[in-house]
Amino acid sequence: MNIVDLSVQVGPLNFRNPILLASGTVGYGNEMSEFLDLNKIGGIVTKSLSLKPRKGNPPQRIVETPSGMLNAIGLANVGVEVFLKEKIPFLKKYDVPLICNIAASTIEEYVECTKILTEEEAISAFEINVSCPNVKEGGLQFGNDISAVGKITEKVKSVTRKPVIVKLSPNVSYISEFAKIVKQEGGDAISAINTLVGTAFDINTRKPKIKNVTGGLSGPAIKPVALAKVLEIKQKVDIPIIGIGGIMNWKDIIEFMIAGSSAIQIGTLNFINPAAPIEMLQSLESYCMKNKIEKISQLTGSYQI
Amino acid sequence: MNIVDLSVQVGPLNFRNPILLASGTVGYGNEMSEFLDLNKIGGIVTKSLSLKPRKGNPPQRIVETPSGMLNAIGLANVGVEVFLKEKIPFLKKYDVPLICNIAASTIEEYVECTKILTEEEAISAFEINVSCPNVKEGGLQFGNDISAVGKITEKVKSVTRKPVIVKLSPNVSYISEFAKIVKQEGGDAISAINTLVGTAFDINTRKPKIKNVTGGLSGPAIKPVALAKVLEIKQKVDIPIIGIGGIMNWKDIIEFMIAGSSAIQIGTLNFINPAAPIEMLQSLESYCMKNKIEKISQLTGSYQI
Amino acid sequence: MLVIEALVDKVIELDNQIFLLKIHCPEIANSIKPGQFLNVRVSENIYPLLRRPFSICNVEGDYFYLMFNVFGEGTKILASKKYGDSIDILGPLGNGFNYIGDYDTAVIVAGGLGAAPFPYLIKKIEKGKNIISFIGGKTYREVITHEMKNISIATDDGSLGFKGNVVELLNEHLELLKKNKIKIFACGPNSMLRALKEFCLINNFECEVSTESAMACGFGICQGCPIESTKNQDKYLLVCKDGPVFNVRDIII
Amino acid sequence: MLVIEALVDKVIELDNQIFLLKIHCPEIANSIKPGQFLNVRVSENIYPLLRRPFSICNVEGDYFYLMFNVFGEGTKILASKKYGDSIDILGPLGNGFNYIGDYDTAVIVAGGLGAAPFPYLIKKIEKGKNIISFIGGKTYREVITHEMKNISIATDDGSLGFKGNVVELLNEHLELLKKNKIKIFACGPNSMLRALKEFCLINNFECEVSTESAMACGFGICQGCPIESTKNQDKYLLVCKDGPVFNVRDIII
Ligand SMILES: Cc1cc2nc3c(=O)[nH]c(=O)nc-3n(C[C@H](O)[C@H](O)[C@H](O)COP(=O)(O)OP(=O)(O)OC[C@H]3O[C@@H](n4cnc5c(N)ncnc54)[C@H](O)[C@@H]3O)c2cc1C
Ligand SMILES: Cc1cc2nc3c(=O)[nH]c(=O)nc-3n(C[C@H](O)[C@H](O)[C@H](O)COP(=O)(O)OP(=O)(O)OC[C@H]3O[C@@H](n4cnc5c(N)ncnc54)[C@H](O)[C@@H]3O)c2cc1C
Ligand SMILES: Cc1cc2nc3c(=O)[nH]c(=O)nc-3n(C[C@H](O)[C@H](O)[C@H](O)COP(=O)(O)O)c2cc1C
Ligand SMILES: Cc1cc2nc3c(=O)[nH]c(=O)nc-3n(C[C@H](O)[C@H](O)[C@H](O)COP(=O)(O)O)c2cc1C
Ligand code: FES
Ligand code: FES
Repeated sequence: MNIVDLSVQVGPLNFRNPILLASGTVGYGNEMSEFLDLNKIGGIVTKSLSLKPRKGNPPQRIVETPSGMLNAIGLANVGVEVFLKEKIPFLKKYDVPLICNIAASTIEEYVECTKILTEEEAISAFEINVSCPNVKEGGLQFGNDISAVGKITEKVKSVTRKPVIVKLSPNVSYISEFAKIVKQEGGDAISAINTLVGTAFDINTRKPKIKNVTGGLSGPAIKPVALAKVLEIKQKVDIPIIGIGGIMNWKDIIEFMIAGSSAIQIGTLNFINPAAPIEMLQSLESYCMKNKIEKISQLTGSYQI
Repeated sequence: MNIVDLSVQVGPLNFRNPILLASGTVGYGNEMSEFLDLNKIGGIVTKSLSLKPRKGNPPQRIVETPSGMLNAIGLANVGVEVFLKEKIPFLKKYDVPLICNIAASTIEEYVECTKILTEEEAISAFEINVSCPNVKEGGLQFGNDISAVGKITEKVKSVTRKPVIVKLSPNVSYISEFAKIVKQEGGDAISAINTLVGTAFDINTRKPKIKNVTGGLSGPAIKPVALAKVLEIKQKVDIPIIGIGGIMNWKDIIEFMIAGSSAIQIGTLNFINPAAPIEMLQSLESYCMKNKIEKISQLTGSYQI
Repeated sequence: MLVIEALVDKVIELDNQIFLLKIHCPEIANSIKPGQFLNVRVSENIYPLLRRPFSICNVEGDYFYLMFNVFGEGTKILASKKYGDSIDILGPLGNGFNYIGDYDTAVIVAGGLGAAPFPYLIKKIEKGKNIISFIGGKTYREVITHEMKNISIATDDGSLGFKGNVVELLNEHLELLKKNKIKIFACGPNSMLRALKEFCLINNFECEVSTESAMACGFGICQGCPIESTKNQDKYLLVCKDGPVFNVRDIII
Repeated sequence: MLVIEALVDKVIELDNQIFLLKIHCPEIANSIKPGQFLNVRVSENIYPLLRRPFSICNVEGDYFYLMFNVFGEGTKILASKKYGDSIDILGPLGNGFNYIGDYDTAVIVAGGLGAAPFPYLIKKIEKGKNIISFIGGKTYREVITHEMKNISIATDDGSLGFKGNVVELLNEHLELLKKNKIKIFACGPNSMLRALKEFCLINNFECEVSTESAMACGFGICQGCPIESTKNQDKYLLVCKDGPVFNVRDIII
């Protein structure tokens, strides 16, 4: 038994520790399993799944920026069916909560995906991506439309008894308004944030460096923005928050929890140091011991303002 | 005479080159003059001025973040009167376009400031700051309210014949909607962007590192976001744009012009290398020569999408 | 596939501002295959943020070599490494060349820094087979012949060897190539690979090419490195996982 | 005030993981005054982004010294500098100590790294005046006596010298201090400066303190470094321009 209790609760969900791996940055788990013991982390969020397989955007899909990266993958994924057939069996070998991230072009598609996936008992919860900046239909249109987000939450909730987390876009005036409607419509938690819309140009060809023109900015560059969004939600709406954005080390995790997160997700860092989560668990424990914190969940929203 | 014509036009304004110094990052010019010849740069934008002097926020006002910094100065400034009496005389010694940035808590205050300042012939134009994230009244409230931005533009235009540039907030869903209303109400140009709202916490005290809780994120971290905002405005609204956000070198300037900027402003870089603008002019010229560009203004919006 | 702190032995500067980085790392040296690559964290801090992919250039005992030129910030930092510095390596990555097989002559085709993976490939090709190398560059300055064998050179400006591109040079040797059961191993800019593909299709030559792409992870989780497949147009291949080496017939370059 | 590329001569490690950075730079060495500071760009790239402020520690001919400990990323990079590295300096900045004047004994009060500005101040104080130093630290490890004169030491844990803080130590020497026409020059953590201010007000001692603040520019354009003034509560003073040295009576600490 640990001296420090690292387990956290996000609404009805229990995680053995606050470190989840973010959608689109862990694939479907198999590659990551070569670097870390998936049984040790809090949870895994799958790459966004759509009803049918998606090819995604043509290259170039990524570019580095100061302390960040832009991506426009375009939700390339195997689709719900192949996921269930070919990807789930691997994940079932592990005792780690599996959150299925769903992205869709229509409200009906969200519902359809959820209906199919909810039958699979290996799936603990859904994360509804209403905020992908890199696809033409759906994506940002939904992310910027409060009533669409409300509707999606309501409809998805109506077809599953599993917890529904809604992943919000930071590219809005007041993210807390979106969190409010999610709560109203029965959503169980908020994931914040998805990437910021950004772009970059090649000064020789004058073409965008990313074929899709704009991409989503992630990495440490966006950490201050992500923290402010988490804080805004925490101060305005009573709903559990999973904090995401630019986490690079254990200190960042503590910062996100202080700002209001019940758990966090690691994204871009997985590309750089896929073994990092395990190292960070140790440090989280030390921090708690040093600060006489028995349960790490006591940190959530413990800011002194 | 130069072989390359570096001069640019921003609506009715002419600048000898596209490099302006951004509000809040050059003071009122005197300190900067020790590092560079103000007569060589395109223009200077003053620290935001309000009707009465403002003390600004208590410390700590700034904190470094990955490739960026947060500031919550709180519009500390000498006020319109002291500016005219004590600061303008120094600036008058130079032959450099002076743009007065105005920030206010009410629409009436914007109008009042403009009325007073427009009498001073050393002032070439106004930049209306509707987007400061760091003050309680005004600031973001205006920046997030389309009709307020429209009203301010209209009212300010009605009391001055000098060009009026409106500096927009990036903390909105669609910045181009704001640019549209500025154009509709007779605004002459857009400055984009002001800082992104962000925060940071001290994990030992659990207090925000910035006394004001949140601050404005600037520096290279925000460059991709700023470029995307400039591009969005350029694609949607026919109005000249002054690009701002994370410019660190001459290549960034070219990138901002390609994305749609007629001129640019340097902010955070002034703190790090206040002599940089002069070095960059040389490089801009070389780039144009190498690429057979006779007038740098040809770059504006020359993206190949 | 592992993440490991290795020790820099030295940086060797060849001609033409080409660098070799020699690294002590038994785990990688003893497991990596020609054509595979490594994703290298060039600094200890978060600048630059992402790892940089480099082909395995050569292996000597417990040491391996990377070959690069100073291109941007990352390679600038790499070039300044010194004996005893530690360096964070992720790999081995990708599939590597299929160099064991039914051919008698290996034809190496390299454009510019495309030379990087070949010293190790050449070392590993079995004794019985012939190796001939065709090396191209814009000018003589871009021609890298380090540890190549039986070299023919082409430069766009004619400053060294044949005047023209390296595929035109191959064409000059068409008769010789056709006389043997050859397999072509190529690496270089896309323009070269494209011309080479046509050349191989026309002449029905076996050919494997090592491709490049912008990459974030290098091991298949970011989907950042797609390349169009000829076999299934509904799905991209991934350069980092399905490649970087492809049968030239399987990809659209 | 200028921006200049200077050359690193060496980094000297004192006890207690305190470093001295010796830099060749006639322009700064010949113009800077005790108590002024420099804003140093610790790397050539954009990491870390902002300059780091350091007090002038000493001057020897065309060389100057900075004193620091490894605190975060910036000072870590500084500590790794070597002979011949170039380093980008902005300065001289701030006002400096008013050490010329009508007093007979300079009383130096330093807490921890607050020792940094005093070697140069001590060097510049005219021959006729006495100098006595009171140096504090949490433990003996934080006590820096480098080039100080007539030293008394206080540590919170009593591991060296007087047990208690440095202001309490000053109080122990009150009689001696009162016998002379003293001027106190102090630098250290805010808690120390606050206690010192009270001590000076009670005893009517002249006292100048060097203060710290988070800074972006260091030369007055960002307004990032306010400090509350006792004279005019409607306006902050700026640590970088109006300070970093203040008459202790002029500021609210
Ligand atoms: C599988 C593979 C093998 C490679 N092998 C070698 C090798 O052996 N020797 C060598 O010199 N180079 C090789 N490259 C290219 C090498 O990765 C880039 O030259 C290097 O990343 C440049 O980094 P930089 O920081 O110096 O340049 P920067 O301009 O600072 O890099 C900017 C960004 O662009 C990316 N980038 C730049 N150029 C390339 C490129 N050509 N391919 C992919 N990404 C790029 C970088 O990863 C980085 O994110 C290889 C690339 C791949 C994909
Ligand atoms: C006028 C002045 C003179 C100084 N003189 C010295 C000196 O002679 N020797 C010395 O060791 N230190 C001195 N300091 C403090 C020194 O600037 C910080 O220790 C240093 O910036 C830490 O940088 P870092 O990158 O190692 O730490 P980081 O933790 O990476 O720095 C993070 C950020 O916080 C800021 N910061 C951190 N600590 C301080 C601090 N105490 N004061 C102001 N900003 C801080 C940094 O500028 C940076 O932006 C002085 C500060 C000021 C304002
Ligand atoms: C390459 C890449 C692909 C991503 N794909 C998805 C996705 O499919 N669905 C999703 O909800 N978020 C996706 N994201 C967003 C991340 O889950 C995360 O919200 C974001 O990257 C911010 O976290 P970070 O700064 O730690 O990376 C992706 C991010 C990256 C970098
Ligand atoms: C310390 C600081 C103070 C600023 N003060 C103002 C201000 O008074 N008025 C204003 O319109 N913008 C202000 N800004 C915003 C800048 O003008 C600029 O829009 C922003 O910093 C982005 O550019 P950069 O990334 O190049 O710094 C300030 C920025 C900083 C960093
Ligand atoms: S580089 Fe990440 S999937 Fe290929
Ligand atoms: S640090 Fe910029 S004004 Fe003082």
